[in-house]
Amino acid sequence: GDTIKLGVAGAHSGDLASYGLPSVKAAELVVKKINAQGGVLGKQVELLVEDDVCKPEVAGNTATKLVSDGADVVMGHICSGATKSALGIYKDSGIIAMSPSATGPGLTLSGEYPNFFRTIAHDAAQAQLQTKYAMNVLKVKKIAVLHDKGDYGKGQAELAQKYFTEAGADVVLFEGVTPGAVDYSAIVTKVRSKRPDLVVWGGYHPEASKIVTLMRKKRMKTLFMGGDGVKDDTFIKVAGKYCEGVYATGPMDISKNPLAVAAKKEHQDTYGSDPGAFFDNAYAATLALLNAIEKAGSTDYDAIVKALHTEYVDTPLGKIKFDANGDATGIGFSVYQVKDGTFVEQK
Amino acid sequence: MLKLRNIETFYGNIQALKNINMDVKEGEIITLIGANGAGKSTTLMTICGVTKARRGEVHFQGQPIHGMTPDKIVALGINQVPEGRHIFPYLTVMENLDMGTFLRKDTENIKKDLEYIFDLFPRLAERRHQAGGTLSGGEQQMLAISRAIMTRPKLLLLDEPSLGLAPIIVKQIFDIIKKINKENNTTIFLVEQNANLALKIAHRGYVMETGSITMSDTGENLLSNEDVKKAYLGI
Amino acid sequence: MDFEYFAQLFLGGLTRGSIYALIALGYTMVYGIIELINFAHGEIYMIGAFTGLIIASVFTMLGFPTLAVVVLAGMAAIVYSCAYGFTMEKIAYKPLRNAPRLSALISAIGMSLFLQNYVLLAQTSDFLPFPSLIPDFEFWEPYAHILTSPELVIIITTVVVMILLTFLIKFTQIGKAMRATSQDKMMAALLGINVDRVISVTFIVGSATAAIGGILIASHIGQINFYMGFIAGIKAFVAAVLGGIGSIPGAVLGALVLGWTESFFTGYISSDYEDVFAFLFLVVILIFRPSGILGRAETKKV
Amino acid sequence: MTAKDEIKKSFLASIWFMFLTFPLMVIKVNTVTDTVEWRWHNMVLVGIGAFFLSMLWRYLLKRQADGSKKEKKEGPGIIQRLLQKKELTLPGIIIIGCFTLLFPHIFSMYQTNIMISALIYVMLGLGLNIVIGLAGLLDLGYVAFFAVGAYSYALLNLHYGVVFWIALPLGGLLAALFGIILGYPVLRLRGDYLAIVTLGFGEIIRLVLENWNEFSFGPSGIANIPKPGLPGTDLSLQGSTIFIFYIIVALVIFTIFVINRLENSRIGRAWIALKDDEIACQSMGINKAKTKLRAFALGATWAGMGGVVFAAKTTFINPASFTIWESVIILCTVVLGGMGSIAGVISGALLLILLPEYLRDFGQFRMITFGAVLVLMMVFRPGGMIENVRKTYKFEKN
Amino acid sequence: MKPILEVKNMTMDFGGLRAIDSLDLYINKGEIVALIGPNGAGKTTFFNCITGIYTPTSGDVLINPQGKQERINGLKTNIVTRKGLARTFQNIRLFTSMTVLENVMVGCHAVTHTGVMGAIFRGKSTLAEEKFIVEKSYEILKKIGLEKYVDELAVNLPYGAQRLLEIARAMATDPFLLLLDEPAAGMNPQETAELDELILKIRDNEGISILLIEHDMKLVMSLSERIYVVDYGKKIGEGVPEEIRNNPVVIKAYLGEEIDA
Ligand SMILES: Nc1ncnc2c1ncn2[C@@H]1O[C@H](COP(=O)(O)OP(=O)(O)OP(=O)(O)O)[C@@H](O)[C@H]1O
Ligand SMILES: Nc1ncnc2c1ncn2[C@@H]1O[C@H](COP(=O)(O)OP(=O)(O)OP(=O)(O)O)[C@@H](O)[C@H]1O
Ligand SMILES: CC(C)C[C@H](N)C(=O)O
Ligand SMILES: [Mg+2]
Ligand SMILES: [Mg+2]
Repeated sequence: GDTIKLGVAGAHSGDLASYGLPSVKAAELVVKKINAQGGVLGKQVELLVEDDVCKPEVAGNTATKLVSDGADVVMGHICSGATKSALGIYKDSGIIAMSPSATGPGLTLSGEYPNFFRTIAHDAAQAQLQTKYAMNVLKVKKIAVLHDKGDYGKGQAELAQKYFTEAGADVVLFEGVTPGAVDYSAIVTKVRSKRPDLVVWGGYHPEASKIVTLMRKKRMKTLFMGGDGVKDDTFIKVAGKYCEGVYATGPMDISKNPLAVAAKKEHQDTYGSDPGAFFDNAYAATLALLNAIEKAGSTDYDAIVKALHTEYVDTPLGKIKFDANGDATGIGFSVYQVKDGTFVEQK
Repeated sequence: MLKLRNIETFYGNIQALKNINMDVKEGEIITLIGANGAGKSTTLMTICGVTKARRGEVHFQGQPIHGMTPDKIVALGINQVPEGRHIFPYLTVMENLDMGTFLRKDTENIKKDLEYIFDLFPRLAERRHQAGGTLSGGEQQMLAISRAIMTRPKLLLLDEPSLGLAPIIVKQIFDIIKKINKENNTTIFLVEQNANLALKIAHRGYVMETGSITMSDTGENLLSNEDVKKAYLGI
Repeated sequence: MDFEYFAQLFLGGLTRGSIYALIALGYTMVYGIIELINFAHGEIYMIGAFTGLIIASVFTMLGFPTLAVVVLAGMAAIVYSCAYGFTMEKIAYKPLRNAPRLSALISAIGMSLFLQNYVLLAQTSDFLPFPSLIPDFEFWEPYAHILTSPELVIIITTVVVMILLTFLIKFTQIGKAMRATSQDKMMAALLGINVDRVISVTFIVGSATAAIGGILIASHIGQINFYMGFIAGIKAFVAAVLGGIGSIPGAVLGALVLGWTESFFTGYISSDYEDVFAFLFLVVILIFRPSGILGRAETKKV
Repeated sequence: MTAKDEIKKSFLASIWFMFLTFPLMVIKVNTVTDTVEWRWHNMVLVGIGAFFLSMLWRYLLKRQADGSKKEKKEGPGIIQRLLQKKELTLPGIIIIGCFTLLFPHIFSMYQTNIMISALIYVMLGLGLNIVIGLAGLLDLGYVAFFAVGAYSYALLNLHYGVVFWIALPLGGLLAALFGIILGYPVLRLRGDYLAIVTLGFGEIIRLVLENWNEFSFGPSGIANIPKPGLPGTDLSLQGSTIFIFYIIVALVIFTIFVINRLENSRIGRAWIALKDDEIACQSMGINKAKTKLRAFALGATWAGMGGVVFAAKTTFINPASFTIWESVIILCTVVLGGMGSIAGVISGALLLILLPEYLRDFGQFRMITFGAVLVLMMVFRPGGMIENVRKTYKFEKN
Repeated sequence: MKPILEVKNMTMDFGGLRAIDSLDLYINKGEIVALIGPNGAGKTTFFNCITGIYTPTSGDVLINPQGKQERINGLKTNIVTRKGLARTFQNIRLFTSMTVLENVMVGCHAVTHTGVMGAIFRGKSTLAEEKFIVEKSYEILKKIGLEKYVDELAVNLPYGAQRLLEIARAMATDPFLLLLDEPAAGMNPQETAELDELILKIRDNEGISILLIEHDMKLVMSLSERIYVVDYGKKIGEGVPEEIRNNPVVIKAYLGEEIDA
C-alpha cells in the first residue's frame, strides 16, 4: 500500500484499560513525529488501533482484524494471555508483534513464536533479581508471597517462590487475593500472624497499593516488594505516603535518558497529563518497529526480523536490539525503592 | 356526583367499553350488572384512572378527573374494592387496614373505625396478626372491604364484593353496604354477579352487555323486567 | 489459634461486611420496590466517589479548611449520586415498568456499562488516589493496629444508616407507601399513593447510601477508578440475597455474614478459594433458607 | 402537547443534564500538580445535546405508545408476519443458506472469524433460552458450562490426545452432567435467588480453574489446542477457519432443529407450564424436579459443545474467558433478541457479538455506545427485537 | 366395597393455628359430595392436604380406586395426580401463555410418556401420542362446551369460561375423583345453572366422583348427594341436603336465618 500500517493492540477498555491506553498515546506521538519527518521509507505511517480488553478470545478477533486490515507490524498486545492467543494468528500471517509489557517468560523462551519481540524483560529475570536483592541486600529470611490470581501476577509469584526457595529463604505464605476486592484486612492480618520479613507481590499496582496502605495503616512495618506491575508512578500517586520504602523491580532507570525526557514532555504537551504505565516501553517498541522497517527497506517479514536482531535503535530505554529469543538486549531490571515519593534506583 | 360521558376504553386493540354514559347521584346506591366479560370491572378501573379511557370524560363533583393519576383521584374521595381483592400479602391484617388510612389524618376517628370493623367482622379480629396472603379467600374479601371502609370515601366502588363469601356473610355484606350508605352517606357503586341481591338494595341499576349499557332503571323495575330475569337472575 | 488472631479476623470481617452493607442497602431497597436487580447500583457508588474526589480537590485547592472540604465533598457526592439515581430510573427503568422483568435487568446492565465508560471518557481510566477524608483519631491510636479509624467510622456509619433506614420504612408515611408499593402497585395507587414518586424516592435514598458508601470506602482503600463499582456491586448483591433481598436488616446481616465468611476463611484456610467458599456458603444457606436469612417466606396461598 | 411545552420540557432537561454532568464532564483535577482544568465547552455540548435528545426521546416514546396501539391492530409485527408466511419459508431458507455457505468466501477472514464467535454465541443463546425462555429459570452462571466444554476438550486433548470430533459430544455430555449436579441443590430456589446461586456456581467453576494449577494450569491457561482437522489434509489458517465456520453453522442448525422439536413436544409444554405456574403444573402430574433438571441439562449441553468449538477456534483458553461478564452477555442476547423466540435469540446474539466488533471504528466510544444501545433497545422494544409470538398449537379438525 | 377416598382423623396446623381438626370424611364411587363451611373454615386447606400441596400434621388419606386401598398423605402433588386425584383452584391458576387447547394438553402429561429422545427424533410412537393428546384434549373441551375457544389464549377467556377450563384441564389427567374448589364463584345464576348440568354429566358419563367446595347453596343443594359442613376445621354437620338445610348448628354458623336459593 501507500502507507505503512502499524497495528496497536491492547486493553483500551475494561478494567485493564489503564495499562493499554498509554501505549496508544505513545504510538500516536511517535507516529506523529515520524510522519512529520517524512514517514518511513517515504510513506506515511497509519495507525490501526484495536481493543482486546486483555481477553484471549477477543485478542484472537483483534488480531484477525488487524491482519485483515493489512497491518504490516503490530505493537502489542499488553497482557501475556491475550498476546499468546494473538501470536498464533500473526505467525500464520507472517506479521511481527512487539509488546511493550507482556512479560510472560514463555512468550520468548519457549521458542514457539519467532515473530514475537518485546521491549521489556521477562518475569523470570525479574524474580531472580528480586531474590538476589532481598537475600543479599535486605537479608530477609522469611517471606510471604501474595498474588492476584491472574495470568501475570500468579506467574510472577510462582517464579518468586521458586527462586526464593532455591536461595534458601523460608516461604511462609503463598496465596492469591481477589483483585478488585474492597478490603484486604483478612489477608493482611494473616500476613502479620506469619511474621515474614518481606512480602513479595505478584500482580498489578492497584491491589498492591491497597495492601500496602492497609499494612501501614495497621502499623505493620514488614517490607514490601513488587514487580513491573507495581513500578508505576500511579502506584506512588495512589498509595502516597504509605508506599514509602516499598521496593519494586522494573525496567532500568531511564529517567535521565534524554529521549525519555523528551517523550514525557511531548506527552505532557499533547495530552496535558503525565504518561501512564509502559509508556516508555511502548514508545521504544514503536520506534524499534518503524526503525526496523526503515532499515529493512521493506515490510518483508524476514527482512524486518533480521533488522530487529541486528540493528541498534535509540529509544527512551536506551540503545537496544533484540536477541535470538526476541527479548530486547540491554534492557534489564533494576530494583527501586520509593523514597520521598519517587522510585529511586538501588545499586 | 359522578358523571361518565361517552367513555371508550381499549385493551390494545380490543374495545372493552363502548360509549358509556352513566350518572351517580350523591347518596345513591347504584348497581351495574352484566355477564362475564361485559366490561364492568373495566368501568370501575376507568373511573379510578388505572386504565385510561381513550375517549370520553369522567366528572366527579363537577370536576373533570379523566387523565388524572389514580392517587389524585383517590384523594378526591373515590375508593374501590377491586376485583381479585388485592390484599398486601406480606402485611398483617392490621397493617392492611392501616394502609386504608394512608390519606387520613383524623387519628381519633381511625380508632373508632377500626373497632367498628372488628365488630362487623370478628373473624378479622381473630386473624389480626396473620399475613394477608395466608388468609382464606373469604377472609381476604372481608379484609378488602374493610380496608376500603377505612378510607372513608365519598364514593365507594365495589367489584363483586360477595364473591366467595359464605351465605351468612353475603347477607351481612349487603346489610353493611346499606348501613354505610345510610349512616356515613357514602355513595355506592356496586358491581355484582348476584344480581338478585344487588338490585334489591340498589336505588338504580344499569345493565351492561359486551361493553355497552343496554338498560337503566330503578332497582325494582329491573328486578321485575323479563329480560333481566331471564339473563341475569336465572329464573 | 490464639484469641487475638481470631479477634482481628472478626473485626476485619466486620469491616468488610460493613462495606458490603453500605452498598447492599441501596441494592435491597431498589429491589424491594420494583424487583429489579439494579446492576448499575455499583456505578452510582462509583460516581459518588468520583464526585466526592473532584469536589474535594477543587475546594482543597481553593484553600478551604479540611473539615469544610469533607462536608462539602460529602454533600456533593450525595446530591450527585441521588441525581444520577433519579435520572437513571426515569430513563432506563420507568419506561420498562410493565415490561418483562428481564428486560429491565438488561436495561440495568446497559446502564452500568454506559456509566462506567462515561466516567472513563469524561475523567480517566487511571486509578486516582483518594484522600483519606477520615483522620486517624488520637484517642483510637492504641487500637489502630487492629482496627483503623476509617474502619471504625465505616462500621458505625453502617449501623446508623441501617437504623435510619429501618426507621424510615417502619415508621414514616413514605415508608408505609414504600411497603405498599412494593407489594401491589395498583392497590397502592388505589389507596392514594403516588407510585411514581415513591419509586423515585426509593432510588434517591438508595443512591444516597451508595454515595456515603462510596466516599467512606474510597477513603478507606485510598483509590478509585471507573471500574470499582462492578465487583463491589456483585458482592453487595450476593450479600443482599444472602440476607433476604428486600429486607433492610437482612442486607446488613447478609453483608456481615459474607464479610465474616470471607475473613475467617482467608485467615484459617486460604484466600485462594475465598470466593469459592463464600459462594458455597451462600448456596448452603439458601438451600436451608430459600428466601435468605431474614427474607420473608413465600406466603402466597394456594 | 403544544410545541411550546415541548421546547420548555427539553429546555429543562437540558438544564438538568448540564447540572448532572457538571462535575464529571467539566472539572478535571490533577491531584499531583494540584491544578484544575475547567472544560466549559463540554457543558455547552451537553446542554445542546440534551436539548435535542430529549426532544427525540419524547417523540420516540410517544410514537411507541401510538405505535403499539396500531401495531396490535394489525396483529403481530412485520417480522413475525414474515416469519409466519409459509410461502416465504422455503425461498428464505434457500437465500440464507446460500449466503451462509458463501460467507467465508465473500468476506475476509476477520469477518469469518467474528462470525464464528457470533455463531458460538448463537448456540449459547439458544441453549440458555431453554433454561430461561422456556423453563423460566434465571441462570446467571451459564458460562460455567461453556467453560466445562472448553476445558474438557483442552484437557482431554492434552492428556489423552482426544480429537475434536470425540470431544464435541463428550463436552456436551460433561456439561449436561454438570447441569444436573448444579441444578439439583437449587431446585427449590426461585427467581432471583436462583439467579444469584447460579452466578455463584459460575464463579466457583472459574475460580477453581484459576487456582487449581495441577488440574487446569491456572491462569496461564492451555495453549496450542488443535483445530479440528480433516483427515489426510493439512489445513492452512484460512482453511481451518473456514472449516470451523462450517462446523459451527452445522451445529447451529442442529441446535435449532433440536430445540424446535423439544419446544413443540410434551417436554416443551411442561417447561412452559412450569414457568407459568409451578403449583398448577405439579397438579397436572408433572414432576417439577425432573422437568427443571432436564432444562438445566439440555441447556448446558449446548454450552458444552459451544465450549469445545470455542477452544478449537481460539486454540488458547484461560479462565479469563469465563467471567460473569460472559454470562451476562449471553443473557443479554436472549432477552434482547426476544425471549423464547429462536429467531430472536439468533438475531440477538448476532447483534450483540457483532456490534462491538463493528463499533471498533468508534474507538474509545465503543463500550459506551454498546451500553446505550442495550438501554435504548429495551426501552423501545421491551419484548426484544423479535418478540416471541409463541407458535401455539393450532387445532385442525379432521 | 370400600369408599374411593377415605380421610381419617386429619389434622393440619399452621404454627399455632389449627386449620383442620381431626376431620373424617369419605366418598363412595360415583358420589357427588359437597364440603361447605364458613370462610376460613379450612376447606381449601383440606384440598391442599389431600393433593399433597401440604402434608397433614396427622391422620390418614386413603384412596381405593381399584379395590386396593393405599395411603397417600405426604406424597408429592404430581404423584397424587397420577394416582387419580385432580383438582381445580379457588384462585384460578391457568397457564397464562398457553391456548385453551394447550392447557388441556398439559393435563394429558400424566397419562403420556414421550421423553427427550422421543421428542427430538419424533418417531412413530411419539407422533401417535401427540395425535392422541390433541384428540383427547379436544374431546374434553367439547364435552365441557369450550370448543369454540380452542385456539384462544386462556387468559383472554371470560371468568366463567376460565373456571370451566380448569375443570377440563383436570379431567385430562384421567382422575377417578375430581376436587372442585368454588367452581361457581364469579358466575351469574344463568351460568351456575349450566355448571350444575355439566357436573352431573361428568359424573354420569365419565364415572368420575366429585368432591365440591361451594358457597352457592342452590348449586350445592341441587347437586350433592351428601354434604359435610366444617367450621374452624371441625366437622359440625354431615348428611343429605335436606338434613343440612334444617340443621340448626349449620344454619347458625353458615347459612343464616333465611335461605335465598
Ligand atoms: N388486562 C386486559 N388485557 C386485555 N383484555 C382485557 C384485560 N382486562 C379485561 N380484558 C377484556 O375486556 C373485557 C371486559 O372485561 P372486564 O373485566 O371489565 O369484565 P367484567 O364485566 O368485569 O367481567 P367479570 O364478570 O368476569 O368480572 C373482557 O372481554 C376481557 O377479556
Ligand atoms: N399457609 C397458611 N399459613 C397460615 N394460615 C393459613 C395458611 N393457609 C390457610 N391458613 C388459615 O387456615 C384457615 C383455613 O383456610 P382455608 O383457605 O382452608 O379456608 P376455606 O375454608 O377455604 O375458606 P374460604 O371459603 O374463605 O375459601 C384460614 O383461617 C386461613 O387464614
Ligand atoms: C500490563 C502488564 C503489567 C502486563 C503483564 N506484564 C503481563 O504480562 O500480562
Ligand atoms: Mg369483573
Ligand atoms: Mg377456600
